[in-house]
Amino acid sequence: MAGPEAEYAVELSGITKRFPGVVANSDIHLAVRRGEVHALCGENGAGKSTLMKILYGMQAPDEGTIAVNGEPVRFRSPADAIKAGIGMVHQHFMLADNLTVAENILLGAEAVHGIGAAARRRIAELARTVGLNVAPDVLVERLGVADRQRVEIVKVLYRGARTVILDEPTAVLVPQEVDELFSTLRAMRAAGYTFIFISHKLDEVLAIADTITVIRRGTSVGTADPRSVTSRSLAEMMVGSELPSPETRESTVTDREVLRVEGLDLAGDGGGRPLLSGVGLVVRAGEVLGIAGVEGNGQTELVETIMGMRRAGGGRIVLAGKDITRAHTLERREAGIGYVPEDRTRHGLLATQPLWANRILGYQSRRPVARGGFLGLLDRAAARRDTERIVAEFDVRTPSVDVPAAALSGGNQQKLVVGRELSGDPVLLIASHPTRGVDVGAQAGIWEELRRARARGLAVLLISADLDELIGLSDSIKVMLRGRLVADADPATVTPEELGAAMTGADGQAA
Amino acid sequence: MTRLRTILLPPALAIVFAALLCAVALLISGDSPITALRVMIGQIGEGTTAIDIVNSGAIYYLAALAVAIGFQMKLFNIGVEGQFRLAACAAAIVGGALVLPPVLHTIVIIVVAALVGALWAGIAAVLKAYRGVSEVISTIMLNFIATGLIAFLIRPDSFGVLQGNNISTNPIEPSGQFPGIPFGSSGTLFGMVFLAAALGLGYWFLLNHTRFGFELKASGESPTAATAGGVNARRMVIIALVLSGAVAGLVGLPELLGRDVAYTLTSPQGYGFTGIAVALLGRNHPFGIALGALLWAFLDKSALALDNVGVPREIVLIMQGSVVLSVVVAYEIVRRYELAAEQRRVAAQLREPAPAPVEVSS
Amino acid sequence: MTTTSTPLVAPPAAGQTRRGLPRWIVAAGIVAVGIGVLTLTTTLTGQVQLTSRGTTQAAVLLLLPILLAGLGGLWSERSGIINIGLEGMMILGTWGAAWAGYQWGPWAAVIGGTIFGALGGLLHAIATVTFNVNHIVSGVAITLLGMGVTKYLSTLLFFPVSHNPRQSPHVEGFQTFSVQPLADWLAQLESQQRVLLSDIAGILGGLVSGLTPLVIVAFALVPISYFVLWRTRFGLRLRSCGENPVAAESLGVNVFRYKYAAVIISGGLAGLGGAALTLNPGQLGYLEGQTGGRGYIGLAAMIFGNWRPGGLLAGSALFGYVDGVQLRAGGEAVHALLYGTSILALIIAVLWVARRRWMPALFALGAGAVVYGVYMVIPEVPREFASYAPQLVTLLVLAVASQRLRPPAAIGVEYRRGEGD
Amino acid sequence: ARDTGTPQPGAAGTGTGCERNAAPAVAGGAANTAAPLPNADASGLKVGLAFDIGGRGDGSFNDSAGAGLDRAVSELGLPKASTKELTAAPNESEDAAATRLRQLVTEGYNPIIAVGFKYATALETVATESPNTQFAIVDDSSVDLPNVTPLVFAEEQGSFLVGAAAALKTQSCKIGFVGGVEQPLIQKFEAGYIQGAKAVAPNIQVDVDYLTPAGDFTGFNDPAKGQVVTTGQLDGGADVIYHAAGGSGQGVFQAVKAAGKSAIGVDSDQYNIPAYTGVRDVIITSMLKRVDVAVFDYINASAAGNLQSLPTVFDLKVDGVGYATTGGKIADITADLDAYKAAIINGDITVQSTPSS
Ligand SMILES: Nc1ncnc2c1ncn2[C@@H]1O[C@H](COP(=O)(O)OP(=O)(O)OP(=O)(O)O)[C@@H](O)[C@H]1O
Ligand SMILES: Nc1ncnc2c1ncn2[C@@H]1O[C@H](COP(=O)(O)OP(=O)(O)OP(=O)(O)O)[C@@H](O)[C@H]1O
Ligand SMILES: [Mg+2]
Ligand SMILES: [Mg+2]
Repeated sequence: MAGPEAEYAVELSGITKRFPGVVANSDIHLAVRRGEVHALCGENGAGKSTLMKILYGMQAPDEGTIAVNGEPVRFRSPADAIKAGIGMVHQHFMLADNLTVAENILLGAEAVHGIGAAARRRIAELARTVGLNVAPDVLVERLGVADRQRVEIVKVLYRGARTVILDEPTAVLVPQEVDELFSTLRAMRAAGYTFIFISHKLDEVLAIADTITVIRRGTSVGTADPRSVTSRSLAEMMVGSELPSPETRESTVTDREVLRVEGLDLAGDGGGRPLLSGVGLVVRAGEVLGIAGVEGNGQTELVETIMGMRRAGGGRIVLAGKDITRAHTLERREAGIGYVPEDRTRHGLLATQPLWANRILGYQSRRPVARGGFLGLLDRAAARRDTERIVAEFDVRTPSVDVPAAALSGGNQQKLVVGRELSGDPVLLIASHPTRGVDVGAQAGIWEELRRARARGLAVLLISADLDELIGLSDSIKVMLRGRLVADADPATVTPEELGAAMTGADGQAA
Repeated sequence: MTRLRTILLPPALAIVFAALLCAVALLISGDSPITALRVMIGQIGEGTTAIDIVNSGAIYYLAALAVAIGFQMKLFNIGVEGQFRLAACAAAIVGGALVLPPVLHTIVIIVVAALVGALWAGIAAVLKAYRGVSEVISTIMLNFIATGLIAFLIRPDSFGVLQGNNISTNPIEPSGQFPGIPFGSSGTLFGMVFLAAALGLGYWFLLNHTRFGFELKASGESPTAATAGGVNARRMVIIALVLSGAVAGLVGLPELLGRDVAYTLTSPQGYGFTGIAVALLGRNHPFGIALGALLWAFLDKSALALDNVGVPREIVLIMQGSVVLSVVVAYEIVRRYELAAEQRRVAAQLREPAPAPVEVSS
Repeated sequence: MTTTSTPLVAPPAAGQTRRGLPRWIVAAGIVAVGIGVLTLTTTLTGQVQLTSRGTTQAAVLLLLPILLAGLGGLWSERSGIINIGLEGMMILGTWGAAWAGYQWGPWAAVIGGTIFGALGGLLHAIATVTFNVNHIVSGVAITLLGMGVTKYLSTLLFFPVSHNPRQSPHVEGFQTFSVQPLADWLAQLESQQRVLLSDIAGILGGLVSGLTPLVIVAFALVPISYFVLWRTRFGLRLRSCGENPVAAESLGVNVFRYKYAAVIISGGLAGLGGAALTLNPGQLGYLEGQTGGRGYIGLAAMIFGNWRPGGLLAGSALFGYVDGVQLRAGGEAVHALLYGTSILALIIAVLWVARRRWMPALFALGAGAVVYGVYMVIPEVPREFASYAPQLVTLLVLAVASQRLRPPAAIGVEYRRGEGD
Repeated sequence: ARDTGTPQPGAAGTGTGCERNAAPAVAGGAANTAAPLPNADASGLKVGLAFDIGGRGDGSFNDSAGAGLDRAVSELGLPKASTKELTAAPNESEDAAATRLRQLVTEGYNPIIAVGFKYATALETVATESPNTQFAIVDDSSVDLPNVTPLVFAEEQGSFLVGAAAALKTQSCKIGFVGGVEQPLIQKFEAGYIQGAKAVAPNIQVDVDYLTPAGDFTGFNDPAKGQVVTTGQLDGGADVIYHAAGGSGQGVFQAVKAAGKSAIGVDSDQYNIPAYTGVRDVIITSMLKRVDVAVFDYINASAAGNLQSLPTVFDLKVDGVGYATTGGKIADITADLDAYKAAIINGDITVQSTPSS
């Protein structure tokens, strides 16, 4: 990959990209030096992903130019960008579940080393460098998030990319995994790779970046030197407001039990390892119980079992004194459970339906959005009104409540879901990663709402991969590993590192 | 205004395009497209054609409604064909055997038809919900099996009666028939046309104003989100298919109760497949389906008129196929065009105030 | 930080593969069980037609168009495009084959059918890939167009020669041949009336005699499709478009091109299925309506086979076989098949029990008992139902075996370039 | 399997097991058919013809009806321009059939001939509306109106004769019948065929199969099924196969040709159909259903204003049904067949129109 030694690996200037109704990028400038880790910061919807997709040839800019190694280029498709030595790890995994690891990596790059033994050798080599420890014939659907992330990176490297775009690669990783990733990045930087790194976690940005470019509302507002800025000033640059913190103030925990789970078991698919075994916990009114765990250790299943989306193999679930183990999801919701799912697009929203219709989801049998009765009449006017209330109270940025949910940015979608789930006075809120992928401003808003509801006596079961958030919001924390609750932690004293160690079983417990 | 244009422009474009295509085909085979067009338009005023179009339209409407109910949930009920035929046959047998006072007799026949249709679809529903059998396969198979079952039912030693070279069920007494509205020499409008319209209205209301409709659409749009929202996916599959089958069961009734009075070997077939095309043409919308059904019926009758003047009537099939295809293509083209227009508009708006990027550096 | 501890289970070996036997052993097992059940049924019911050479030959003849249409469905759906228009493409294929075959002989018919089917596929690709038309809409429209266009063309081109607007002039088919001396040896073995041996000889004998090149081509296309789709770069890219087109695009795969290729090949295969209908022994050429819904059956066979070539072969073989039995030997043989089906249900129940899946086991057992009950109660299956025995058996097998079907993940999904996230 | 397809000893020997009765002795030998009406002048008529599905060129009864019309044009002075032919579409509803008939009425055609029993209901409606127009309907006698003339055939009588021919020709004493769709009309063919065969050889075996049950009309259009069914019958030892399966018949002929056995065609003289040239050497005879005769006679009677002269059934006596001899394959047995024919005409033999089983 020897090219003329220009100072900048890539240089984007005057990039403008318009979507119907929005200008995603407007006259953006970005210059990335060879061999640096260049961070890109900005609130949700600022236009980071769009800019990167343009650099990667997935979208064509309306205006502006791109130069790679000082040479002006025009990318018509990712194939062109790949040829120019650019690789991208996307914000959302770009993996085909039903193809094997090797197939996912080889796809589109069959010409590099063929599809035979040579290719496998090369994959094995690269897998070692990024710490990917799975057989190449395994279907990707069987991998956990961290491994998927690694497969994504191997994919990029396999194509011989020298400039690698990482769009929010750490959103789903625990601190240890982030550290591992960073050491890989540093080693590769030393070997001459260039990285463009996007993250909402500003301390991470400060830890890894050599240069930071900040984007606000689609334009680049400037660059910052990570050695001289603090995360606070960086956040202010991004959103023009103060950096929030998830600290809980005084405890509001009461002794009234809201949720009691006893000995919950859940069998694995096709008779595999049990997904949950003997899980027991209690959440009281006014309490936030945090569950820490690396993804794939049963948190999702725990939540879905409590919600009735999966049928427990054994054990009991009691809500406010009432046994709901056999109840349907809707009955559980009617009994007062609110649910912020981990994946809002899969479990929280109807993408093509307007916001007000999304307000009805999960509440289709209850006032104010439904009149009930034999026919189960809905009250569309009331649904619209209540959606407007949520939009106002939770600061959902939308032109109206009639736009489809898909038209909202991720953060705004999340605010809508949280607002909906806090409607109708729930007694228990199950919140999975409530601020994942949400920018700092929106994050603060969601935290504030959670605290307020807690003060009113709401019990919260919180699952989060963001350990600062978990520690900051929870009144107590349990650690989940391979379908069991293996440890308790006190949020007042525990550090993210300790928690991370317990989550991976690296604190001496694990085999 | 834009909205109206987005809705009406595509079908208009499509019909023009399909007509052009057919004109070319006609020219190749040496016929005059002008004559064809004149005959097609002219037929409406002749004989019973206008009424026949509405009557057939009502039948297609029912079939398309049945298909659309499934589509709302992304369920593809190819089985409307078998459901309607079996239901019509069973309803004719029951209706012909019963002696009941007028209105009651008719109601019993309608209920039987709906039940049989629902039952037949219910087999596919149960297999889908409990055994994971794709409804596409099961309904295809059930269509064939329904044919066998009908043949069995109307055997002269079962419920059939020999009528010359035909086999027929016992005719339904006038008390069981659904009275139509006679228009003298222009024909008789089936009474069931109004029932079909009422069902369309019911479908629209159910879909947009009730919990059931909401859950149906939600399951169709995102089964995962629906489940998380407390919708019982398995139950919805069953209800949607059974309901679709019940409506399908009514498809044969306008003719049975309004004209034919008995089910015979030569009773019409193929309405189920027409229903699929019409539902898609009408974008599963109750009003759109109505227009689609009328258009389809109009084209169908055109085949007769064209044959009468010696123009090859295969043109009608080509026209139907190309209308279906070009309507959807036209919607896409118009969508893209408006997207581009919107983008230009936004760009123009933004160029005026020209926001200066803030330079911040630290 | 306190640790409440429950002993930890050993970590799962990362990336352990799903336990189970290699696929080919499973396939061989299924075939063995099938033959075993048939032999048993033949022996116990005396219905010799169940395992005769003629029945196998008939099955081959009947499954051919279904298999080819199913392969067409496979190619298209693996790339993410639903193809309900197979019937229409098949109709185009019958016409194209007759038209070319009438003028230039059977091989030209094969090519003509393929090309005409591929044209239908091209139309489907234009509609679904370029214009994002709902795949089902386009499929339905293509079936209508197929019927209309062939009628139109027949009147225009065949009528002057055949004096029949619904039929082509006589199209010369392929000469049939047998694999000798194997065929004769098997025939001899079959006639020795030995339990099991004669049955197997009958079944195999049908597979090696009365063949046409088209049969060879069609059967060869099964492993070829497998090889191309699963073992080559082209196939990998094509399948990736059906699993996650956005990911494929992000890796520089030209999704449009692959989808186009897949759907055109799909149409070609369906057209070849049409050619099989025109050229099979027993056909004189094109006859309006001769596809009789076989395109839809092909689609069903493909779903039955879980979107895999081997499964598809099994699905169409099951269909062709039962159809052959009912056509050749009628209601009594179908009656005997009921008996075989109940044995099969019992075997499936045992398999479920071995996997400790009680509900499906119970279901299979129940279904088996019902079928056996029917077998005992009625002396013969009425002709009306016997005619649809293939459909009944397919439905029954699906209901009892209840496989977990896995369609390509992005099937039927509209795909627009550059709009993924 | 333990059966190899070759006829097994004991089942039916080669000819030896087949005991044949002598042909009935009838005075006069060959049958004397009814005297035809003299040709009338039809130049003043406007004749409309509504075909069943398939229309002209179907090589079957539509074609035959067309031939009747053509003969009227050439022999009765009916101007070609005063005739009109319309054709039904598959799966159409009753109102389409009615519309077709009405179109003819509106344009002043009189008489109007509907081909196929599927027109019965529509015809009843239209004929009631237009009492001044004369109608005829082929294959149906259920419409009881003064202005409707049924043109029905004794298919069972013709089938009797070809059944007798099959029994006379079989070597294995086993013959086959392949019906397209199991419906009453086709069952008439079956009934006559079996009766005719048994009349010749009482212990003959007749293998009867239908391709599809009633209501599934694909059976008339599926040569692949016709081939498989026929091969099954041939493998079972049958050596003469009679089909009444419409377009599926080509599959029957192909199978018979591949096995080197004999076949019997239906409706028209299928030996002469262009599409069947390649297989015609196996067609020993065809059961003729003279729709052309009926149509011609009807037009002739209309022109003469003497509809009463038409027979209630077109049977052997009026040459409404018969058998073909083209190809000369049954030259040796025509004497026997004619004896049976005479016996039927005399009333010595009554042919059943429904299968006895
Ligand atoms: N395909 C698209 N169609 C329409 N609008 C789009 C599209 N892609 C992006 N946008 C809009 O462009 C803007 C920028 O989106 P982008 O994804 O680049 O933001 P981002 O900075 O990556 O945000 P986040 O931090 O949440 O990932 C948003 O307002 C978004 O709604
Ligand atoms: N087809 C589309 N039409 C309209 N808007 C779209 C479309 N596709 C994507 N978008 C918008 O583009 C934006 C970028 O999508 P993306 O999923 O990256 O959002 P995001 O803000 O980055 O959310 P998250 O942080 O959860 O990933 C979103 O705001 C989404 O609403
Ligand atoms: Mg982004
Ligand atoms: Mg038989």
